[in-house]
Amino acid sequence: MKDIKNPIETEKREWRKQQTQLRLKTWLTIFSPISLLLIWQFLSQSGLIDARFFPPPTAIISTFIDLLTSGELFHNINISLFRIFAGFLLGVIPGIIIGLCMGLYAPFRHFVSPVVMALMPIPTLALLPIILIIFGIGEVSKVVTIAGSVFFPVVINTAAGVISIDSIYLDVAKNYGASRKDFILKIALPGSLPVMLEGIQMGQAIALLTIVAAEMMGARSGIGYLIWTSYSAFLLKEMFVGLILISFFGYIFSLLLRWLQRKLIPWR
Amino acid sequence: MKDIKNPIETEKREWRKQQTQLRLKTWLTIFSPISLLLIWQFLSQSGLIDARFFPPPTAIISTFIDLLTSGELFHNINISLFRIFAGFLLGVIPGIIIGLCMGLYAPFRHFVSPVVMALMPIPTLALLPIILIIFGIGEVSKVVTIAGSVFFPVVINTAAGVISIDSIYLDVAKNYGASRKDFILKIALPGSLPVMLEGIQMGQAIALLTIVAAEMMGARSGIGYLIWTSYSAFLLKEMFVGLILISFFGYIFSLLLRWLQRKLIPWR
Amino acid sequence: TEEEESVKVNDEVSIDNPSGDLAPLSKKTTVIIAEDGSASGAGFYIANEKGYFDDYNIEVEFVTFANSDDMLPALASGDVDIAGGISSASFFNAIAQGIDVKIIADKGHNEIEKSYFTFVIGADKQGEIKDYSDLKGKKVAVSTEHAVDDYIFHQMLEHSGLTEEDVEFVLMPDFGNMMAAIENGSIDAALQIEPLITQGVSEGIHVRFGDATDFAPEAQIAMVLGSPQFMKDEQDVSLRFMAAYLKGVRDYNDAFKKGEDKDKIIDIMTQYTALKDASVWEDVFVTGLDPNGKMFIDDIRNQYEMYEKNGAISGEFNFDEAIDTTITEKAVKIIGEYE
Amino acid sequence: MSPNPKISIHELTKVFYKKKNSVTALENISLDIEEGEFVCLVGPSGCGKTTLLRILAGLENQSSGAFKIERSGEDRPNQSMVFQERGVLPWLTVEENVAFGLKMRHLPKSHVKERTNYFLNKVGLAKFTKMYPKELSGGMKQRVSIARAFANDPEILLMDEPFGALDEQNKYILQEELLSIWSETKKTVLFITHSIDEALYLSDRVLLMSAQPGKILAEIKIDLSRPRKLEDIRSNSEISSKFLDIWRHLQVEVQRSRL
Amino acid sequence: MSPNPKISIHELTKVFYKKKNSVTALENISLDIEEGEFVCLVGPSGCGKTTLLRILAGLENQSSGAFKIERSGEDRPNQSMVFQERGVLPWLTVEENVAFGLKMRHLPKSHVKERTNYFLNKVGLAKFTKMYPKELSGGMKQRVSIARAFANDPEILLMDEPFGALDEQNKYILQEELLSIWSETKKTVLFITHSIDEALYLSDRVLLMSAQPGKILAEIKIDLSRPRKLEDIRSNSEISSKFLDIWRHLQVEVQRSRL
Ligand SMILES: Nc1ncnc2c1ncn2[C@@H]1O[C@H](COP(=O)(O)OP(=O)(O)OP(=O)(O)O)[C@@H](O)[C@H]1O
Ligand SMILES: Nc1ncnc2c1ncn2[C@@H]1O[C@H](COP(=O)(O)OP(=O)(O)OP(=O)(O)O)[C@@H](O)[C@H]1O
Ligand SMILES: [Mg+2]
Ligand SMILES: [Mg+2]
Repeated sequence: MKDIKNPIETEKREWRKQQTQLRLKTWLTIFSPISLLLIWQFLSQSGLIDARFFPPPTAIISTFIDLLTSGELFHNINISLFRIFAGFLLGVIPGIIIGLCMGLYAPFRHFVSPVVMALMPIPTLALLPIILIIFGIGEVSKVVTIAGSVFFPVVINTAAGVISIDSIYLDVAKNYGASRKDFILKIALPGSLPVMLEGIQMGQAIALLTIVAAEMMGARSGIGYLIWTSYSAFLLKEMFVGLILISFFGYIFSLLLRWLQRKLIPWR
Repeated sequence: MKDIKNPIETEKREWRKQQTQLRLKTWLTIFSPISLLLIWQFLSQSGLIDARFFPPPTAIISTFIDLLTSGELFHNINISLFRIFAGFLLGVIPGIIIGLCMGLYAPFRHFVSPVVMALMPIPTLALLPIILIIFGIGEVSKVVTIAGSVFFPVVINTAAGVISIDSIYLDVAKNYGASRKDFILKIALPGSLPVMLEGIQMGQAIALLTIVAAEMMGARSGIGYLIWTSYSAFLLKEMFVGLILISFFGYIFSLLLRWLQRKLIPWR
Repeated sequence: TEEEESVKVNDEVSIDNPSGDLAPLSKKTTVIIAEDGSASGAGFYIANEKGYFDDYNIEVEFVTFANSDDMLPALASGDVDIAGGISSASFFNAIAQGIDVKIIADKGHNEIEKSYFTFVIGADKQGEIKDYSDLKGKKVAVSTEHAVDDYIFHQMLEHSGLTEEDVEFVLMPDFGNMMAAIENGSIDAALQIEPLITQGVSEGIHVRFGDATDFAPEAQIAMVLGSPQFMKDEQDVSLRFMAAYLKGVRDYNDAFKKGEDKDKIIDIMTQYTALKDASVWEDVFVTGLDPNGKMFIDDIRNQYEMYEKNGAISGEFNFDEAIDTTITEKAVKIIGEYE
Repeated sequence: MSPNPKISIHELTKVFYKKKNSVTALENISLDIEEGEFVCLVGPSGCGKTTLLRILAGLENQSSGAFKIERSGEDRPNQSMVFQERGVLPWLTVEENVAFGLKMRHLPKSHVKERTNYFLNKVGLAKFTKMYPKELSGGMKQRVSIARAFANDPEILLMDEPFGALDEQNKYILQEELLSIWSETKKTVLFITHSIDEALYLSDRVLLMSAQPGKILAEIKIDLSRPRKLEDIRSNSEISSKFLDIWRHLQVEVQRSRL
Repeated sequence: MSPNPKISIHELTKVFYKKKNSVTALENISLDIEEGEFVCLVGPSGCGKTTLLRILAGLENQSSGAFKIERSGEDRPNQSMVFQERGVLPWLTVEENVAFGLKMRHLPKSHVKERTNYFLNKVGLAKFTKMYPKELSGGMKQRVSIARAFANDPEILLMDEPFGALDEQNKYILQEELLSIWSETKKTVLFITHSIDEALYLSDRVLLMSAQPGKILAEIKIDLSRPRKLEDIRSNSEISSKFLDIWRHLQVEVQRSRL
């Protein structure tokens, strides 16, 4: 038979233990990439991995600083961010509109979905020449490349979101005499928002994955351009700077989207 | 005041009306891609779009038949399917294992997830050189390219799936004295399966999107190879045959996965 | 033909003009040049930096493509006016499909014993591979199939007495990938290009293996291509463009062959290409660029015939129509022969 | 029966037809409900109670027969329904949920505001106006649902087991509140429940339904004075015998539907 | 009280502590339950009933105090819990769910099979063995949960509002079934409910809990003979007064917890 005294003290101690564990986990999260970098540094400097192909992190950082101070990097980042944002918006907005229409009008859905399903698996890389023919070599074609790959997850998730709205909410709307417009604005849009935002999140990830492909044609700047021209010229430090930038922006964007999610669906 | 007689007849008529509508929708689904192809054919033949870049569907089909009868196509399809399957498995299996570990062991999750998050946004295309350095130019590197891009959605969804298991099921397992092994096999694995399968579905889509990139290094065959060499040689009809094949296999794979889903989660 | 004559070209020369020859265009005209970031665009870069285009009131804009095949649709649609490309089946196929692109001037050939585009072997393979015939059973990476790379590869095979079956041809569209593949032993040799050759040598990854001029002394590697509109309808511009380009090429030759003003030229090259290290430029075997824009047309024809023989050409066309050097010749006449 | 009942249902039949297989959910339901009456519908699971309510609410079409809801002549909606717990829209705040019906009718803002606040006060949610449903307990969600229906000021109120998922103590508190609002507004209410105690406590009349196909088996008048107290009901032997009456009826029906 | 009760709880206290803010859920609960007794725990929402059960089930640790479950010496688990509706594992069939506890103990296959079938028959699910929970009604799911707990043959059974979400008719059928299995197996049961009627119908003893912090306020012995019939209970005036007794107690507690 166990017997413990002083209930509040016991729980306080328990709670403190948990707090320590929580803090430990936060430390692990910070420690993990740092330790990885340290191992990389060690392996690269000691020659256990080929430093020509995997330059040590310190060398990459110094290249990063060089590029930064020369101002070149800012220009590349700016232009790529513009392309990503523009492409993202150009993919997301029609995605939401068409997705809502697909969710709301069954005949439209049946008409459009086979086309969407057929186009979805086609790799962006393979579409570059066609995009180039239609949109030329300017900014438009880069933005379209990104938009095209963002579009599919958004349209599919938006339609799925509308369809997945619990039928009881449709009954509520009908019972309280919602007009078509009210139904779309008050039921379909908010009801599909959580699933739609998952699609947008996926679209954001894909936008980043596509930037290198988008900047393979007719570009003179951008992070994707930096990555592949650096690699073509075997400037691996510069290439790694580009990769790290992509990864960094991936992190920033996912934070932004999570913030947006909290703002847009406070009721979750 | 409305007054209708013969209840069963009324409902039968209503039901027949619905059946007709359903059949109409099926027709729409078939009609939509066909009408698109007809429009394309018309535009291309009438010169409203440039037939040099968008050869009419009939020309593509005849090229398709030529390639098919020459046997060349079968070889390309076989090799690509092998790469896709192998890469898919090589991405999915570690994805599930690491995802389960992440879901089950919080410290492991905290250690691994920043690395996963940092690597995820890096485009496959940019990783080709690194894969090449590590895995050479053989089949392995193509399979690894695909595996690498399949891995991320699977690992993230599996971990999310485990975490999202309703805590009441954990209580049930604990209350009935489940051992660690039993817990993993009877609770964690089946409980995370629905979310995990969504990740696998996403992985399948990504595997197809990656085949062109994968077959850009040292390949001499495959659908991806067909697409970009056809394009490089300006043989656009052959390129379109490749694109249509990709789209076709995308459809087949998603059917396969939906079948698998029904088999694996009959309880949904 | 009649049509050509109907285009009025202002080709009066006056020493008072800013260029010392042709009059500047009355309206500022932008010429878009497609590049793949290679050093063979030196003529464009130098002409731009030295103001030769400015003299004619031409403004140039560079756009970069991953490779020269991607440029063809842009060139055909008139999105770009000038491209630097290699001869390839795709180029001839495009022409056969009605994309009327012209080959107009030299943009790269190997200098004897100083090839910028030649074979390298792994640094650790030097003992094993001493002669071309030692490539028997080896893996050799080539960046394209049915293009000049392939052609040079076949010339090498012929020279060494090997057949296609003797050597394993590895298609590797990216030159950077070849470095990685040689380093990890995936391949034994590669048809590599400068400045990656020099870089790889200095990093101990590969070594030069003979010289491409051993077996293909007169191979035409890269060419300046013109869009149909640019060559036909805008001859005022294209003539001036070519004159400026050739001036740039001549400065380049002055620098690398005669050592005149070399620092300035290398400075320009570091600005425009990915190779930012000026000292490495002293070591690279630079691209040969003919100061009069002359090409090895017979060699281009040989290449075409090889692609056709290998079944890579689909459709019919007249080879001679693909080549149009009249503007180049006219420009040389105006600015004078190079000595 | 008065010559002009508020709700009159005449030989209403509902058949669900699916590929050769037809289920008769309701059969020849005839029924009159007076203005201001509180009627409870009790019956075994699956007997068609929800189906009847959904037909009255216009969410489903009857297969034959007819019904009529007498209009008072004022500009008010025919009916409003109180759904089970899930009927509160999760993406609207408490306030927006209660105002939902009024906003759908595009009434002037000030009017919406006023009525919303009035009923929020009535159900004791004035302090929670800006909260989302996820932050509310089950009982509070049902309060929102009830306030929404009453705020809409319909001719009649339809309630489908609104307190089914609540615990007994909370259920009692909400029942009291419901009766208090009802006695103030004098609305006609048709209320579905599984709980005989609830029916006895709330209604003027209990309608007993048979198992599939749903018919009205019997009706029992509850003429206890109002306001009622649970104590009175539990200690009243007449009510006890009515309870057992209904209980036995249902037992028979439940047994029948299980065979 | 016998000198060796089956469950003995001694001054059990549970505090939930979170960053400066501590909630005392249970305070000095002392309690003995005899072998074979059926005890119901009734109290206002949030008074700590679930918390007490979870501590006994080993799912939560007490902050102070102790409890003991007397072992019979045989190889059987200490306790099994019947959770609310969601406690059935959705990815296992009816059969696998019932066998879950036995399989976790790695008992021989034939034994598992036999006990599973026995209890599936007992709760009338023999025809549904291969079905998944999604295909079952709420009542059938609770049957699975009860069969699982009994099949596990534990020293004591802990039940947390197992019938809370069911409609009254189904609830009554399950209560009958539960009593029948209980009278056969003579297990010791600690049963949580919100329903006074349920407590009166099922238990030997009703424990009344106070609102937060949860203490045991009173206990009421129900010495009706078994098997009981609902009719007897409803018409028995002594039981009616016990109902009102408990009702008033709870009213006070509910009011107190709302202030
Ligand atoms: N949309 C539908 N399609 C086919 N059958 C239906 C449909 N809706 C209801 N039914 C059937 O009609 C009958 C009555 O259903 P209803 O939901 O009205 O019962 P209920 O009395 O409300 O039951 P409960 O008390 O369980 O809510 C049931 O047999 C049900 O299976
Ligand atoms: N994990 C926890 N963390 C913090 N507080 C908790 C936790 N679990 C329960 N509580 C608090 O303890 C008190 C008792 O909760 P408990 O769930 O035991 O109540 P209950 O009697 O079962 O209520 P109900 O009848 O609504 O199920 C409540 O005030 C609750 O907020
Ligand atoms: Mg119902
Ligand atoms: Mg509880």
